[in-house]
This record gives sequence, structure tokens and C-alpha cells, in this order.
Amino acid sequence: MIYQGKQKIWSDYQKEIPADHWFYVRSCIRQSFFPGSERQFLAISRDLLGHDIYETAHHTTCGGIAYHSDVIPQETAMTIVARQFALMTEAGYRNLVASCITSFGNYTETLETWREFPELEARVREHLWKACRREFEKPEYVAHASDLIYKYRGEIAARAKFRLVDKATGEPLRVVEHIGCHYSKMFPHKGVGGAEYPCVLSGMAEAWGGQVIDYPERRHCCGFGFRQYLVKANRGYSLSNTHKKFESMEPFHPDLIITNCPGCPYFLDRWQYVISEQTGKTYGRNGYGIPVLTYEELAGLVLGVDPWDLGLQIHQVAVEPLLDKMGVPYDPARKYLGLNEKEIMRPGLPSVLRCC
Amino acid sequence: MIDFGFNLAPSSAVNLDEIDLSRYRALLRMEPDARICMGCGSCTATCTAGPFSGMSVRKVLLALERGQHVEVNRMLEGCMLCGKCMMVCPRGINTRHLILSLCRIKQEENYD
Amino acid sequence: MGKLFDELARDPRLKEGLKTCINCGTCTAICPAAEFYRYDPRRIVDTVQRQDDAEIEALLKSETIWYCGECMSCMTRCPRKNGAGLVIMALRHLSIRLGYFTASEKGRQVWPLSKAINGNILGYGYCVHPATFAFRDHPESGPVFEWVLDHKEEVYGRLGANYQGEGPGILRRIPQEDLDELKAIYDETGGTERMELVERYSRAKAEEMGMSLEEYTEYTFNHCSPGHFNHDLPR
Amino acid sequence: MARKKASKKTEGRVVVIGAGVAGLTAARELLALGYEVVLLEQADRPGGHVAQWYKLFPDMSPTAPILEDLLSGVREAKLLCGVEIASIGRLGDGFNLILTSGTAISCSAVLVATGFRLFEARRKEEYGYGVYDQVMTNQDLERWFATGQDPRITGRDIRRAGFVHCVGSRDEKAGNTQCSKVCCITAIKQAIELKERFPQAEIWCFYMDLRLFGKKYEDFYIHAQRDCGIHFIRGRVSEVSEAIDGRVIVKAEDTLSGRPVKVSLDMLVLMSGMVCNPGIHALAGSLSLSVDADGFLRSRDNILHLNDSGQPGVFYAGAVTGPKTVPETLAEARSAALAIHRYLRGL
Repeated sequence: MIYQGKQKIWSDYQKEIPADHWFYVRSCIRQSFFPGSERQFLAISRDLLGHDIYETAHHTTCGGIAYHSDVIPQETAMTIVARQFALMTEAGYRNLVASCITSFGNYTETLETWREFPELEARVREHLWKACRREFEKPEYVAHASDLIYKYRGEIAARAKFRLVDKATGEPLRVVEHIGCHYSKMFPHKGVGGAEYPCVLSGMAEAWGGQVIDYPERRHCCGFGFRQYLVKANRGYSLSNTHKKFESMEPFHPDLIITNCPGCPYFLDRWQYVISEQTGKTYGRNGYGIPVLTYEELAGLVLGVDPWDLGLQIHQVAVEPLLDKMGVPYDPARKYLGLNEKEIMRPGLPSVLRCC
Repeated sequence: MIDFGFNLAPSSAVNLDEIDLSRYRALLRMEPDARICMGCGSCTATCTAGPFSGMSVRKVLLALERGQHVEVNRMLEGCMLCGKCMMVCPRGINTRHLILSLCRIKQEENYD
Repeated sequence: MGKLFDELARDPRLKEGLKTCINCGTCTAICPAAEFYRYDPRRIVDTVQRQDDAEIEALLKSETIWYCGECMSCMTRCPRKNGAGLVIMALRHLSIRLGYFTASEKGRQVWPLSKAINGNILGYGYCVHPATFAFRDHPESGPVFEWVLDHKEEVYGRLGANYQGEGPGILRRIPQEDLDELKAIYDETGGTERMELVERYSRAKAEEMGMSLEEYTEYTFNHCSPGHFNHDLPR
Repeated sequence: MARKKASKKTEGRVVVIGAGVAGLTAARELLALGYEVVLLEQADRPGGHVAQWYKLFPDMSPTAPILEDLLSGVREAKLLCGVEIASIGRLGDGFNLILTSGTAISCSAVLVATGFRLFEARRKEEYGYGVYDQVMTNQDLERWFATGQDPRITGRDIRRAGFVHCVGSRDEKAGNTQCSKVCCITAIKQAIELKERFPQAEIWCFYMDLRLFGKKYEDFYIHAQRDCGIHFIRGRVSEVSEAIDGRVIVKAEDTLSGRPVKVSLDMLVLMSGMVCNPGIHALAGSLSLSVDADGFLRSRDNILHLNDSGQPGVFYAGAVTGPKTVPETLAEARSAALAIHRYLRGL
């Protein structure tokens, strides 16, 4: 591997990302499965770094999952997107940051399609006016939330309480990055570092002390495939694609996986559980899995946020081996407590995958 | 075991690192011309049996080179050895002889 | 040029996704679906570009157009700037519009998808929501998530969510006026019409298959016949 | 009988831009026709791409004697290497050039023989040139044939190798939609040579179409198949990655069977195509030469007037107008000399 070669490619795909004044839109999947990540995004950008990130109660889904599951027409999806733009315009913002990669791709695809087919934009404007009596300006900048954390990575590193380093050996942790397909595969210039060697996540991992692994199936999809997961009969597709990735990364012994897509961390986490149940195989050491984190969760750990406030307890793969390596303190007794430290039951244990 | 309602699926990708080429090599020793097929499909187009049996000399050679022996055997059974393919091959491969050699290899190794 | 092709050609996604294909196979080589399903995007694009109506109709009624995961990995690599995934989206759109989707097992899954996702969007403002995420349908979500679902208010609350609350925040209740706007968008842009069309054709198909709509929903969601995946590939 | 040297009455001075095989050949013919020739070369030695090549198809001719022969024919020309043109413009019936060194040259006709540049393989990011250690280009391999020096090969036992055709050719994304014409046969030539050096090696060529149009090319192809056992897979490589042992993994579709294939290789050679020399566009601007959609210069037409730029006194030879083989380039260079002769004679 020639690291300088990658740097040269990265320099071709630098994306302009304003630091401040963003209109924030949430993610269907991340709210449900990684709520702590969205909380952490705002905690870092607003509270820690003092940036202006605005959220309105009135925004909704972008319709991306429905669009890619082919259950709404393109114009419906575009008009939902246009409504988000209208809310942004009404709030006085020009930059839109999406928590979700599918959304980011959906916003980008919509804008690019309108550029090619202006008549479609005109029709969507008409639809939005008729349906909602709203008008909009197109955003000046569209970013994914990981673009912002990438931009802030140095500031986060400067405030780091922990680093991605094995405390016992002093060696950097081995990090696998997994980029959501719709981040830059459709429009390589819209992503930091392009489509083949994106550096949005590897940049964070390196800034925080980790060593990024480039394994053969790095670029392969996690296998969400929208209808291929949402319909139970199709899930073999999703499972098999993740399995292929794990088989490929296994010889590199990664300490953790970092992701920027809503679905990917769910699949890379849960399919490890299913693979262990079906085949008896686990990919971490001592019967554990490989922890899969969102970039905000990782940033939170680096900044010293309590792992259970980040929501790491709602991953199926145990994160404790990673916390131990980094030297992050945690209280096992608090892991599965409810609101206000209330005692609630503990989850059951899988039969193969080792959990804490 | 939990029934999730779905399973791992096998990959369709042919991994050239893992395929068994012993049979292909055995054929090459008898029929060096097997190598010079350029995949034009003339043999398949003229084959009398092909439309009914799925036989195709082009595909037999390709399957052999990709290590797909069950497929090769299946197609071989569909050949009537009429030799029409031999007449149309632009590279002059003696396809009939080639098929016979392949059948001999198959017989000797008793592949199923 | 056939009528079905003309219909397809009107879709912006076809215009973007298919200029001229040279059958090089770059798309299939890295396609996640081509690896595990009996699927070859190159052949689909080639069939479409041949513009033969009979072949396109067969495609619209086939299983194969439903195998794509719309990851769009094909778009990155195509040397002709095509997007097989976009061609698939245009084909699926037409297959649904013409009611051909019920002709295939994978096509029939449009019904449970439409019901669940559109139900979530119009009811909760999001495509996915814990309130409708049933562990029974998602055993793979694991014992930890089963525990989350059993203690939604507690767990989401601890993680800073505004679960079903007023104002902004994670998993807030979307105000009714906003849900009304989404419904108005659906009505205006053909979303509602699409849902009704999918339901109409699916009801008819359920009847033909001798099932109630509930049984049909359950069946199309769960049932996978042999032959879709690569279990019987040439060896 | 020694050919009588044309009388030294200077019938005009011709500036030949580019001292690759096109420029050298044309210069030789122009000298024979009695013209004074000034050969300008940007690099510090003449010979262009051929000087960096080891052997040429279809006869596996070593390049050194060919170049020697070409150079021996231009001893009477004024050869200026390591020079660049600062400006060029018309002056009366002829032209005036000023080099960056300050030297001014006037002439009656200009022959543009600036050739091509190899496509920058790094730009096909998915193939990992400059990122994955064992990925190289056709030019790198040719240099290894000539010098035996390349860390990717030297001291290794190459057991498995691959060639990727059409790298930066027939590729809209790479900005080059045209076929580079010589890569198919070059890949076969290099595969055969590699097989000669490593007789145990398994070699795969990944192609979209095999365009083997020239004399003896088909023989080469059959030789590669029958005698060298080189495998040909019809499918464009989609992705290259690196395994933990440093080998490269190549993925393509075997389009003849409709199945994805993958293979691990000790080395992978990218057949970089030809693109127009980018420096030519400034010159084209100064002389009002038209540039084609493919970035190469446009001849007056592509049948009768290949050498004719459409601008009086400005002529073309070789790959400046598009990808060419060496014999085609040489033939074009000779015909360019005649075209210049006719022009200067007012024929």
C-alpha cells in the first residue's frame, strides 16, 4: 500500500464545508437504532464547539427509503425533499446537513436531476405550492453530518481524553472504515476523498490515533439493499453481503469498525450476531464480535463521554473489549439501566456471540 | 437454533484461485487446440442438438476453464457427435475430436 | 422502438441511466446482487437498449428486476456513465404502474413494502419507527434490541430522545399539521394513487391465489421460493 | 549507387516539432528532398516513446537498432533537444518561432509531430495505480523488460499476472472515448514476453473487445493462446484491491458466461491508452489549428488529407492526430514530407 498515492487522490476531492449555520435533518434509522449518535452530533457541534445547528420540529423523513424501495414515485420523493428545503429557507438557512446517507444521496440526486431536467424542478415547485403552500431556495451547501465531524476532527483531537491506541501496547488500534454507498458512489465529487478512497472516516480515525485498514472488500455494500432487508424473505442477500465483508477483513484483525451510514452499523452489528448463531463463527477475539460504531459514537468516546450515554449498550456486539483497549472507564452495573438510573430487566444473551 | 427465516447464500463469483483445472490441463495435453477458441459461438449456432439439450462447444470449453465440471458433464451428454461444429470453426479446431477426448477423460476419471 | 420502451424513455432515471451500453460487465463484476442472486445487471441494461417490447414486457413481469439493492455501486464504475441501478428504478416504476409487478414473487413484495413504509411515513413522519418495528418480523435485530423494544420509553429516554414528545428532537411526535402536509404531497404527486394502485392489484392477486389480504401480506413478506439465490448454479 | 544529394540550394527551412519516430522519419525524408530541417524536442533526447520501449510487435524487433537507423538519417538536421517553444506565429509566407531559450527560428513550413502522452493510470482510481504496490503500467513493464529494474518484479517469482485492456480508453469517465488501437496487441506482446521470462506463470488478459487488426496480429493472438496458454476473459475490470499478502485481487465479469470472476495476482499491468499531448493545445491556439472532440488535432479530413492541418504551411504526422501504430506513424511521416514538398514547391 502506498499511502502517498491515496493522499494524492484525496487532494483531488476536497469538498468545501462551511463550519457554521446548518439546518439539521434527522434520520429514520439512526433515530431508532443509534439515537445516542444524533444526540452526540449536536453535543459536539453545538455545545462543545459552539456552532449554529438548527433543527425544527416540523421536518420529516426525506422519503429516501420509500423511494429506493420503489413504493413512491420520484416526484413524491422530490416534493418531500422540496418541503425540507422550504423549511430550511423559512428558517433563514442556506446550508443543509443530513444525519442520514440515504438522505444525503437523495438530496444530492434531486439537485443534480433538477440541474439536468429543469422542467422537473418547476413541476416539483408547483406540486409543493399546491400541496403545502410553500416555496423554497435550493441549499447552497449540502453536507452529511460526517462531513462536519470530519471538518471538526482536529478540534476533537485537541480535546481528546482517549485515543484510538491500545493502552497496553501503545500500538494504534486497527480501524476498518465503512462508507455508506450513497455517500459518494453516485456523485464522487460530493464526498470527501471521492468514491474509491473516501477519507471522511479514515481522516477521523487517523486524527484520533488509529490506523486504518484497507481490506479487499472495503468498498462493498453492507447489503442493506432497501427491499432486500425490509422484506424478510430477501434478507439472505443482506446477510450474505455482510458475511462477505467480514470474511475479507478477518485476516487483518480489526479492533473496530467505523461507519457513516444509518443502516450499515446496524447490519454490520446484527449480522455478526446472526452469522454466529447460524455458523458458530465470531470475528473478534475470545468469542466476541468486532464492535461497529458510528463516527459520533467514536468521537464521543475520544472526548470522554460515558459509553452508556452514547448508547453503546444497544449494540448487539459487546463494546467492552474496545473500551478496555482504549482505557475508557465504564460501569458494567449501569449499562442496562433505564431513564434516571431506573432498574429495568437486562437483555437476554445470544447463544454463541459473547456479550457482556 | 433460532430460525431467522433466511440464510447465507452461495456466491456466484468464480474464484480463479480455487478452481480445479486438472481436467482442463488433461484435455490440453491431448488437444492443444482447445486453447485457441476465441468464443465466437459459431459451433453453438450450428449445433443441431444444442437448442434441445443445451450443448455448446464454446460453453463446454469455457466451463472447463472455469472449473465447472458438473456443467461440462451435463453438456457433454447432449452432444450427438455429428461434427457439424467442426466444419464452421473459424480457427479450424477439430471440435468433434476434442469432445471425444473429453469424453475419454471423463470416463477415465469416472467423474459424476 | 416499442411502446413500452417509449414509456421507459420518458423516465428521467432512464435518460440518466442508459446512454449506450457496451456490455463490458463492469457493473456485474461488483454488483452485490449479482453475487448472491441469479442476477446480471449488464443483461438487463442490454435488454432495455434493444428496445424490443416483448422482451421488455417479459422483464417487467420477471423476478430479476427486483433483485437490485439500489446501492448504485454500478454508477461509480461504468465507463459509459450509465447507471444500471437507475434503469432498474425506471423498470420497477413501470412494472408497478402497469400492474405487472404481481406477476413475480419478488414483485409481489411491493405490497408489504408499500403498506409498511408508506404507513410509517403518513403515520409517524418517518420511513422506519420503533413503534411499528415488530421483533417477530425482525428476529435478527437481536436480544438487545428486543430489550430496547420492550423498554422504549426508558431506553430512548436515557439516550436523550424526545420519544413521542412535543418540539424537536429524536423520535419526537411529528405534529399533525406536518403529517397532513405529507399526505397532501402524496395526493398531489401521485404517491396516494400509487399506494391505491398497489393495493388494488395486490388484492386481485391475493384473491387469485386464494388468500385473504392479510394472508397475502404475511406470505409475500416471509416466503422465499427456491431458485432466487445461487444454490443451484452451474458447478 | 549512392543517391545524389539534392543540390544544396536551400529550397526552404522546415521546422519539425517533436523528435519521436514521426519527426525523425519526416526529417530524414525532408533532408533527402533538399530542405533544411530544424528538429525541436522537448525531452533531453530524441526518440519519443519508442526510445522507452524494449521491443515492437509484430516481429519483436528491438527498438534500439530502429532508433539508431532513424537517427542516422537526421545527422544533417539541426536537432535541438530540451527546448520549448515560447511563441509561434506567421511571418510573411512562413513562420517565426521563438524558443524559451530566446533563440528565434524562421521557416517556410511547420510539421507538428508531437505525438501522444500515455493516459495517467492513476486517474482510474479503482485500479489502484500508485496506491497498491503490485499494480504497474504497460510503460513500467516495458522499462523492466529493457532494464530488469523494477521493485514490483525484480527478485520475485511471478506466478500469476494480469493485464487490463482499455485503461483510460473507450472510457467517458476518463474523458477519452476513443479506442487507443495498439493496447490489445501490446498487451498480448507483453503477456508473451512476461511468459517467456516466467514460464510457470498463469497470465490473464481482461478485455472488452480484442481489436487485432494489423498484419500478423491474429498470429500473435493464436500464439499467445496456444503456445503460451494465456487466458483471455471478456470483461472489463471493475475493481482492484490488495490482499493481506500484498497480492492484488481483480474483479470482472466473465461476460461470456455471465458470472463475476475474481483472481489474486502477483502483479497487474494496466494498458494505459493514448491521449493527446496536453502541451499541444497552446500551439494549436497560436496557429489556429482545430482540435477534435477526442483532444487530438483535427486533420483537414481523415482520408485524403491526413497530413494537412487545414492551415497553409502547417502539417501533421503521427499520433498528434490520434492513436497510431509505429508503422502507421512512419508511413504518415513520409507522406507528410511529400505533402510539405508539394506545398513548398507550389505543386
